[in-house]
Amino acid sequence: MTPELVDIRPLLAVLVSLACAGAVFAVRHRARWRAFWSLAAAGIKFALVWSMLPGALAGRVYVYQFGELLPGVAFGFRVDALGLFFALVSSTLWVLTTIYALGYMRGSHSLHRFFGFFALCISTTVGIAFAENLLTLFVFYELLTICTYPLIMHNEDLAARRAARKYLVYTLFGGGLILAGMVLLHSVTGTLSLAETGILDASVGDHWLLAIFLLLIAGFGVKAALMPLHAWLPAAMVAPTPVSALLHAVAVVKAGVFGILRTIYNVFGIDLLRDLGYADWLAMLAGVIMVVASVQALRQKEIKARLAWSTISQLSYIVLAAALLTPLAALAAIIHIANQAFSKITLFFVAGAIERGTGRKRVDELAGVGRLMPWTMAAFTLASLSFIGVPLMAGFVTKWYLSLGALDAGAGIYVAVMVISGLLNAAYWLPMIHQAFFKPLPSEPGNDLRNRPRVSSMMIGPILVCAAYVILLGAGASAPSMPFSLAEAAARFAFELEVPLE
Amino acid sequence: MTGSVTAKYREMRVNATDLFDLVLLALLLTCAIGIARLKDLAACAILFSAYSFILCLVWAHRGAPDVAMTEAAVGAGITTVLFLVVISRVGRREK
Amino acid sequence: MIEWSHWLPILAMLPLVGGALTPLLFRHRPAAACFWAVSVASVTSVVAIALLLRLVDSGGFSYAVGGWLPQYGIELRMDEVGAFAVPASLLVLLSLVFSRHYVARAVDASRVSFYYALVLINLGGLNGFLVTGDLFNLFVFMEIFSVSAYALVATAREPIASLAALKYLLLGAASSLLVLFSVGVVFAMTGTLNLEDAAAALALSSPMPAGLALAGLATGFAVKAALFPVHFWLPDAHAAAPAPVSAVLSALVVKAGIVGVLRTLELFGGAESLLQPLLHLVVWLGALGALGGALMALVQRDIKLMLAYSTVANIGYIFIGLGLATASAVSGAMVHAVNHAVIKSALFLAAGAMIHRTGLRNIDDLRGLGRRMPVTAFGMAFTLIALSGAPPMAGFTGKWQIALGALQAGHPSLVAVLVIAGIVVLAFGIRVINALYFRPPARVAVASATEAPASMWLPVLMLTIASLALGLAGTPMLEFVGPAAQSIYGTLP
Amino acid sequence: MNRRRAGRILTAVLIAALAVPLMYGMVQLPAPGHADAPAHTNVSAGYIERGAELGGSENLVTGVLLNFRALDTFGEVLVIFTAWLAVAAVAGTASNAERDPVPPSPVVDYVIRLLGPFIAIFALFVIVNGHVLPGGGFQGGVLLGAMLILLSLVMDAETVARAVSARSWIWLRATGVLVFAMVAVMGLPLAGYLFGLPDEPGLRQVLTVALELGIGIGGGAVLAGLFFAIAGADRS
Repeated sequence: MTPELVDIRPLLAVLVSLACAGAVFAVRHRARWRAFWSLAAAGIKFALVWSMLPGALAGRVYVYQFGELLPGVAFGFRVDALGLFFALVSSTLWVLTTIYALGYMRGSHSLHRFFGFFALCISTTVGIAFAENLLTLFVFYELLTICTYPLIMHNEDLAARRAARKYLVYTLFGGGLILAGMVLLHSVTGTLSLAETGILDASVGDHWLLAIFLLLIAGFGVKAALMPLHAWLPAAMVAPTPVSALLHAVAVVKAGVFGILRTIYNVFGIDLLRDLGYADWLAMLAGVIMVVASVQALRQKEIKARLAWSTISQLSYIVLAAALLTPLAALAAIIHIANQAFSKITLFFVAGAIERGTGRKRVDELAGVGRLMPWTMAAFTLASLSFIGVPLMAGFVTKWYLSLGALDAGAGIYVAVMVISGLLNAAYWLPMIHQAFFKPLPSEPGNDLRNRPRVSSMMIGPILVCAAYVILLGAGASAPSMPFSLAEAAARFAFELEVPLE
Repeated sequence: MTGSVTAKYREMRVNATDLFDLVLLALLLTCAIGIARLKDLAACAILFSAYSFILCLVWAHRGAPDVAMTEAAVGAGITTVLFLVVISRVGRREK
Repeated sequence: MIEWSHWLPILAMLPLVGGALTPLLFRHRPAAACFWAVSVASVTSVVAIALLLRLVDSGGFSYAVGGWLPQYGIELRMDEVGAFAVPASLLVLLSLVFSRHYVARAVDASRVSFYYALVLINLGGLNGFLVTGDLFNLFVFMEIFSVSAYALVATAREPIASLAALKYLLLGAASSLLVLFSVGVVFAMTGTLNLEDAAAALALSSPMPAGLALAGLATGFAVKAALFPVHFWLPDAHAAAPAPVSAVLSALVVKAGIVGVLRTLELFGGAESLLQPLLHLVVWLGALGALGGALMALVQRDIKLMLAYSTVANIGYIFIGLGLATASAVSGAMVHAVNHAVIKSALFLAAGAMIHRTGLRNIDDLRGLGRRMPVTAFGMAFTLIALSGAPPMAGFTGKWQIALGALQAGHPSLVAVLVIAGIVVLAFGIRVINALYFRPPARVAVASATEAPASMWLPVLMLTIASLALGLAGTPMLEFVGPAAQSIYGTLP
Repeated sequence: MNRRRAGRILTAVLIAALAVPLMYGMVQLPAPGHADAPAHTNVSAGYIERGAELGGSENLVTGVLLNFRALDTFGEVLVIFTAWLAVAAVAGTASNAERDPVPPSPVVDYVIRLLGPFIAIFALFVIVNGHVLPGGGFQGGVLLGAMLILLSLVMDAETVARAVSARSWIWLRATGVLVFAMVAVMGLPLAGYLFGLPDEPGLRQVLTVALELGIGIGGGAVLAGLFFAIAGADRS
């Protein structure tokens, strides 16, 4: 039994950004106050979430309940290892993204709306992470959909409206699937709790189990950009860069992946899924997506589109790892939430900085940018190396444990798939780096990049911190008190193991 | 002997009562069909008044004088006047 | 010290007499008439709440009107269905507050007192309808709220309003006749008009005339409730009426039709073989209504017409719940009736405030209003999302329970219907939100609009908050209606 | 033309389809007039047996209407009043200009003027004697209303409407509701229940007559009001 402690910190962590959103809406056009509130809330939330880490590592579980939303289904928070890990990632990245956004968004319109909904998004993301049961999770999950909508819509032009509509259609459809799955689940089990290692059992009947599995996985799969439900993600790149960061790293896709992990580890449970064999199909799908999305990324000419397809490919790593149903693969799945997030956010930040600094958006326009923005491009290099899977980088850790997990599961084929994917990754990241550093700046008349606007240090700073963290996650993964140990705890819980992995 | 005659007489009387009702109901039906078919609104109103009056007879015959009175006053009286007033304002023919 | 139960007839009498007095006392003083109506509605609400507390405290109770015992006299009773009088009174109260400025523009000054009188009488009719335990009395109160509703639709100045009211009147009168006829049949079969006695007698009676009465009552009340194939009067009437009236109609008057159906089901609860086919029919008609209403709402350009069609959809949900006849589905349907009432009146009032300020009712014309009328627009956006059934807002509880009931009854396809309809509702909700917040103003009236007066935005805001609070209070509400939901169908599973 | 014909046939078929089950159901009902039909044995028997005594009026119908089922009657009175409210709230704004152009013939004129007072007296008789003989407030009220309407046909709706001030008209129309409500409330101290009539025969008689009068006057005024509203003579 894990000791459960009633603690108000989970609630506070959610409320901080909610209050921040309220304050941001209240101060309206006073930029200084807006910045102050955003940063203060980000800092407080960061502190709150990290303060729960030692306790969680010591095996404590913090809970906070409001009461019942439906008979037998409470509305409450429960901070277990997996949830805290996700919350750590998103609250840490919120600090960085806020700083970056303050720089990037300067001079844009409707900023109070932007920062207000930004804060709301983080609030709901932490709510998703800490949700005690599937219904609470769903509440925040749908709120996240709604709160992201104004952000994607931010530019208010035709492209933005199209992208936002696409996003909504997909995610609402996904939400509907989850809702239907939840109703089924509740009607056969009478509970929606996420505190157990599986609330379903084989007595429920095969067709019900299959229906629940399909509904939940497909429903969460929409936000997790599981092909063929991914089309909203490349479309949504029209949004401002901080929003892309939010979508791809901090909140949205991660919420979808988190939902899939919850479905696998907490709703079905490892043992049941292994008996049913559904996970094999999911793994196969993930393997296919991994390669297809990488090929697609290779074909993209715009930087952000390439990044978007890369996200789709990277997310399928997590899904694959989770679907392999071995402890080490589970560890890979969980740890990759952080690894992918930090690497991808670095890339998006860099793409945004390049756009701001030089106005360039396309892959073939990168020539010479490395000389103009050396620090930025160095960070870009680090992050892409991480994706390729170079040792000492964050991405390598994932691939290492994923390979071990795949071999454990007797599915060596996925190691091969991973290698192919890694090669493809190399094929689309390396040329960009090559262009940026080794090609001379084209000298176009009338477009002298040497007199370009200076990129604000509020954008460069977060980029460098993120890049540093990519190395830290890779090189110092197993240092004590790092999130890594938390991920390990989460994996141990899912497999009901007492001893450390490895 | 007398008993059976009384019974027979009674039966006949019941039959006569029923017959009276049947005639009234037939008249009612005729009026209703007429109202549905006529195009002259004023004629409709008058026929409606007749309908109400027949219904009033049915009530009275069935032993409900209160209802009969109401039917006579409201159905045959007031409603007809109101219909006629409205018709005088909007024209007689159905379009 | 007056006996508690005396307040039960007063619940209906107060607004009825108060309404009748309004044109007498305040014919040429609209503001005073409004104040009077609001006061009467407030006192009625207090009475209703007190009765509810009493009900929660010590169970249902009844009142013998005139001191005559039930079979001879009329029995009023307070039960879980009658408790709907609380939201009814409160919603009418808020609509009356809202009316203060709205009616000044939408209704002729000389008729404003009539308007308030009709609203109060409507409330009295609703309250009486909810608490009566007598079949004929049910019909009488139905006539009161129906006749006042027809008139209220017609008070709007737009020319379409009188046509819509006429349509409503014709359908309504036909359905009333059907109900009256069936009441007569029930009386002929049982010799009593008391609902409980009649139910006991009907359980033993021969199927054919009982089936006739059941069909008549169900059809009659279904027309009042705007169930799918007989819903076509609703969109026009609800869209054409003055906005506060639309709120009352959509929130309460159609719900009274549903209460009528509930009473019918209670009446025939013992006659299982009759009820079963009807319930099946109701489920599928409800499903068609839910989908059709939602889709029709999606293609509307007029905001009030859109809301009116969404009422058809929600009535569909409620009928699905009633027809499924499992405890959770029926309690879900009952809770959804209340929750939808709150949400829909918030929406109609918000739409009314927008129309009042801009004179525009086309969704595309309302572009950019979000910045001009922040509170109203927020209320509308929030309740639109609540309407779709997103947790933890009020629309969710009922739909969830109905979906659970559908699974228990072995109809998984109904879950799909509910989910799809919910998504469609959210889709048109988003369309409105888009127009309000993410598009530049297209009309001068919008660009120069300002926030509605407090008498308008305050009710909207209160209802918005209520639409969240009721969602969070889902469990106590379900527990409250639970016993009633279980007992309505007698012996059914 | 063809479509219209098809529509008519369809309507006829629909009506027939509705009528058949209705009739079949009606036939299955316990026959009216049979002594053992539930309609006669259950509540009605009680009314007939002790209704006159308990209800306090020799005319059973009045007893049932004003005493046993007073709430229903109150509701109906209110429906009538609401009907006038409805018409007054809706009709008549635009139609003030038009007047009935054709005056009735002198014979009609004379007869109606002559009949007027008699109708009024008869109406009063019907109202006041409602608790003994068939009749009562509703029937008498209709007679009163009919008189007013007939008079306004020969005089001019406006003239009749002006006989009483607009304010008083409204009070008259509400008489039924108000008197009924007052009697209902008086039931609380007198009989212990709302809508109760006291056991003391004299007092009960007085209250019954008051109720009948209220209903009659209110009903008559409402009917006249409906007519005035339609004829455009309602001054608002």
